[in-house]
Amino acid sequence: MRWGVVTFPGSLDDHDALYAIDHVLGQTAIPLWHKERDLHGVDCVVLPGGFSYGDYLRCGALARFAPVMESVAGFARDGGLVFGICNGFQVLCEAGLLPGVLTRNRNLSFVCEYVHVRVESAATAFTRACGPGEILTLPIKHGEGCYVASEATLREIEEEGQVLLRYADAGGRVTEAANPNGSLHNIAGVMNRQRNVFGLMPHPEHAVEKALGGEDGLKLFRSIAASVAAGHTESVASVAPGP
Amino acid sequence: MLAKVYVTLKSGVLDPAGKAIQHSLHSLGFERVTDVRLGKYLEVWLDRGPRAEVEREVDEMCRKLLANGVIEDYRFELQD
Amino acid sequence: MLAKVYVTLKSGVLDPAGKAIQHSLHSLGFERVTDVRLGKYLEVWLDRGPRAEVEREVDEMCRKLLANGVIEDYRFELQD
Amino acid sequence: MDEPQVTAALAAEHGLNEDEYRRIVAAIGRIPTYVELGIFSVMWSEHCSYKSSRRWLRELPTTGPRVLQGPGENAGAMDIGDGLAAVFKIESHNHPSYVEPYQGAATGVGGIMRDVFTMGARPIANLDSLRFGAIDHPRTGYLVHGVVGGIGGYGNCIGVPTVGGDMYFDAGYNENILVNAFTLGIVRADRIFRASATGVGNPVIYVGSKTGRDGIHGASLLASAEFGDGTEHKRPTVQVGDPFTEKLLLEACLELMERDAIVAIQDMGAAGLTSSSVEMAARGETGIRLDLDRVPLREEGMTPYEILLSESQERMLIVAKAGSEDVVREVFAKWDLDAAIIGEVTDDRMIRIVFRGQEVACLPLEPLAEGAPKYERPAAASAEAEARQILNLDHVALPGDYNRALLGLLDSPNIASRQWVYRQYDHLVRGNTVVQPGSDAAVVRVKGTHKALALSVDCNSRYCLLDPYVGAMIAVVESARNVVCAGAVPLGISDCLNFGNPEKPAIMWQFVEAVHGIRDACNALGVPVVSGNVSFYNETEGRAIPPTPTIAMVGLMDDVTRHTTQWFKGEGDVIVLLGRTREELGGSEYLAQQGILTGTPPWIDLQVETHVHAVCTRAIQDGLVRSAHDCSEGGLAVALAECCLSGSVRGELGAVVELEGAIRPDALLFGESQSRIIVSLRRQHLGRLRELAERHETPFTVLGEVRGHRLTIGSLIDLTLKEMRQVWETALPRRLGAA
Ligand SMILES: Nc1ncnc2c1ncn2[C@@H]1O[C@H](COP(=O)(O)OP(=O)(O)O)[C@@H](O)[C@H]1O
Ligand SMILES: [Mg+2]
Repeated sequence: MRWGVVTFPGSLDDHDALYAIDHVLGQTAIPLWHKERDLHGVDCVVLPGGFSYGDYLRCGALARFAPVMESVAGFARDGGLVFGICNGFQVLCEAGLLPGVLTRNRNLSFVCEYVHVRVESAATAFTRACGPGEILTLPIKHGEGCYVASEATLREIEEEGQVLLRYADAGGRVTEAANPNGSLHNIAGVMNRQRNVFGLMPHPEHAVEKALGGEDGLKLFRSIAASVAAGHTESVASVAPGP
Repeated sequence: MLAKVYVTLKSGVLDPAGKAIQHSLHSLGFERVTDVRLGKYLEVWLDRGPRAEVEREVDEMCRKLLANGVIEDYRFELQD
Repeated sequence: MLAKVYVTLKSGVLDPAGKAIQHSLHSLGFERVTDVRLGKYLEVWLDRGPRAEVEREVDEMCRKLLANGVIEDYRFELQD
Repeated sequence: MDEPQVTAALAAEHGLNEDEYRRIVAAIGRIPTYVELGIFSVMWSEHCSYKSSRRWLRELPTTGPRVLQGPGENAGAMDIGDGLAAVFKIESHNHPSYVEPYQGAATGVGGIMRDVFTMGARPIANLDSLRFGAIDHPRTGYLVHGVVGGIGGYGNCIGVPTVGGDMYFDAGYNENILVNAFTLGIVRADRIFRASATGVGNPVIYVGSKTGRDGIHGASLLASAEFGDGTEHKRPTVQVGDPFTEKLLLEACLELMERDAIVAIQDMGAAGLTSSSVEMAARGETGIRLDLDRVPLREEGMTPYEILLSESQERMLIVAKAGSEDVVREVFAKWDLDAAIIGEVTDDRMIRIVFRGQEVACLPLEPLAEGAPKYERPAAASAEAEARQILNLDHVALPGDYNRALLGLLDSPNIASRQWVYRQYDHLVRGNTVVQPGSDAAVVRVKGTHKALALSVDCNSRYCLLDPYVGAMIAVVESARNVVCAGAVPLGISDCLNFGNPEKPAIMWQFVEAVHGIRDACNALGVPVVSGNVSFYNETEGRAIPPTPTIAMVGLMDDVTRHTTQWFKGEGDVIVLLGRTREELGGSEYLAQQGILTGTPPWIDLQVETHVHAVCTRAIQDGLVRSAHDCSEGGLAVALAECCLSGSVRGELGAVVELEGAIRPDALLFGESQSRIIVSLRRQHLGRLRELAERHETPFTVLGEVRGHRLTIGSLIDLTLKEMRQVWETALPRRLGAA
């Protein structure tokens, strides 16, 4: 399969995503430049971590207007897989491709540390290589990762099973203490209603080698690869397209 | 022309920064403070143009970019 | 009482955020925009008190905490 | 333009004394114009000219088989094999960080990164070395939050991991904090870019942010004069950092460097356009002509004086190959950055500045650069310096409760866990951080090779105050010991010499002693100094900071899989001490906690030190040891506690230890004798380690074993890891509040 990793001005973990995909996963990953609309026929678009446009005004707010985002939005509408990591997650929320918004961490400071997240559903294009309820250890590094959404939206995404990752303790208990940024419902990652766009605050691309903080992140990349191999549409088709 | 844009958090949306400021104000001895909300204040300078048209434009800027409708409200004043 | 506090960068102090916002507004087609400055807007709610005294307090809050005198100016309005 | 009349008095306001002013007039044969005076004042400032330090810096060892670029360029460069070079430098941003902690620290980080990527190197790691006043001083909390926030704010946003640093609190820094920032970059050894303007007629191109009135006389003047009542009006517009623009500048510069379009490139740092153009022309033995009307400006009505002296951030000056102007424009346009041709290289060894068609400055390069004043200032130890060394241990009572004493040390802001600081820094981006903050040295791998680099920055200024010569030596060997404990071989250092007012003999004496200490330690270890920075005038109302010669050490390891960390790895492992513990308490954190600040710092024998390094390095390379930790502040007891606690995420391992020694028990536990490393290893390797130690005449003591969830040291100490961790991990948050 072919992966595309977008580089916005201020993207930082784009190299790391490319490295994880080609060096570790052993698949083809091509960089996508923010000024270009051509997605070069990739099977999955990765929006990487970083500080796109300096994260000025609001994280992800300025990046969402980059030319490439028009194509990404169309790609998503047609059922293409879109994977937003950290800043990429923020961009997807600002662009309205994912529900909710990411706000300043509850403790107001940037946090770089390893956390545990619980896989809420393994029956998706992004988590099929994980076990249901599996605990992944992944690093976070962000100042604005507090997930916020309206009551109605929260209810909907919970009912629709769109919450894929939740901050938890090593034993899988979802507690306040295990919540590093104050996210509502300990939400660490959500998917859209059509189940083809996924964003998360932790950095799977920084957990792909034993020597550097473990390999749990690979499971998410492998899930996507497997879904594409299996023609992921089957996991999309299962729900009627939403509004 | 100058558009003064005020972006505030919707009521009900938590404001940890505001809370932290309130807390510091108390520890500085400003007992009177009961609540603090932190918002943004933008000054957008514009080339002159028909008022109505410019107002429409500024409103569009706010909706598209300056405020995030999920958690923020906005309001603005246009000056010559 | 409500104090509306406006904190802005001193003129001449670089405003990277304002610059980036202006750049985006242009690429969104808002040609009219010539400059953008990003500041803070705070709503400080207070228990009633003699106006003069409260004004003095708010001014002190601004100097001590709300504005960074080295790079920022402030201004406020007090409402009942 | 109506400009002030240039007089000796005006020169004095510019920090030039009468004699210097006379030399200027003599050198150019006339009274300088106002603009020219401005140029001289920054070029002859302590910060740019090193006029008080040069003569001494020449004594430092700066050569060696691996040195590709020593001091004198934007940064130093060393050969690490595989056709690659490590480019690194440390720099101070002390005064700006005291004036505005967040922006001061942020722009300090931005500045040092530019120094490294102008050499063509991709920055892969940052370190920050911080000195604050007493932690309970009213301003300290505000400064710590601002500085750490600024370092994170800039480093995190530009995507270079901050992998380590150090931090001390000492009343000696109450009115004058230190913020020293270090950057390491990697470049192909045959692709190192330098900053000498050659090729008459080549275009001089300005790239990056527009020029505003930021920081006029900032670094140059502020960093060349004491703080005091006068400072208020001297205070320039504070420079605000824009890490986003710097990220674009970084990518654009590295991309352009692939295009064979550049002759020379230099960051516009202190004294901006002036020093960058003068230094480039001087190095190239050419000349430069600048047309200020073409400089991209941010503000209305800026004068030539302001344009030349502005210290606006995120700007670079490039000398391009004639004909490649369009390549430069194209690359910078791709990254949405300004690129303007503002002048050209000439052959007249002059710097000529044109504004509105008029030549507003026309100066020979020689007196500006090489010809700048050089002083051998009087140096003499003060009476206090000698008084400080007097300490009679007989008057120091032994602690009643050693557990309490150890908990007290673990609670010290100078010893407690630094997690409060480094969790605010992205230390993972770019995916090379093999050993993260929390061990003696950080380890970053070099992609495309099996190699890795170990980094540590150190300086115990309490030692330096008691004896600047020994203190500086210890700074060098401790930083070396830290990288050795990680499994690396010391490669080279960058030094940041933070001192008071050099016009005072007592301060100059501290400086000279410290330089000699660094010189002797580097010679003994065979480690060159490839870059550095001098920061004088760290004084407020006449009170100088403790001498602080900060050492940033870079170590090289050939096989990244052979690295080691400081925490214990397995139940049943044997704990061994390499090196000897003496009855030394002078300068220790232990005595400082009792308010005793006199004495002599620990004794240091460079021969012994190198032997200990040899044993540890070999043991790690042969896979004998599973952990190695340097003994520093707090002595053996604290080091053992750190071996138990610092591996938090990686499980909890206690230790049972016996200590013999015919010395005071408090010295045994808390003394800070140098050249000591605690290692832990599987029992079956004990014999081989002992032989190794004997072969290198290194004292070798089996201390005990890794076991349980308590730290037990003879009959003196018995604490659970839980109670130690509680103190050690909360000491900073408790005092500084939420990050
Ligand atoms: N200002 C800082 N920024 C980042 N990391 C820091 C800072 N200060 C200390 N650290 C990290 O905390 C750990 C302990 O620091 P330190 O006590 O100086 O170690 P040592 O005494 O072995 O040199 C090291 O990994 C160091 O890199
Ligand atoms: Mg240290």
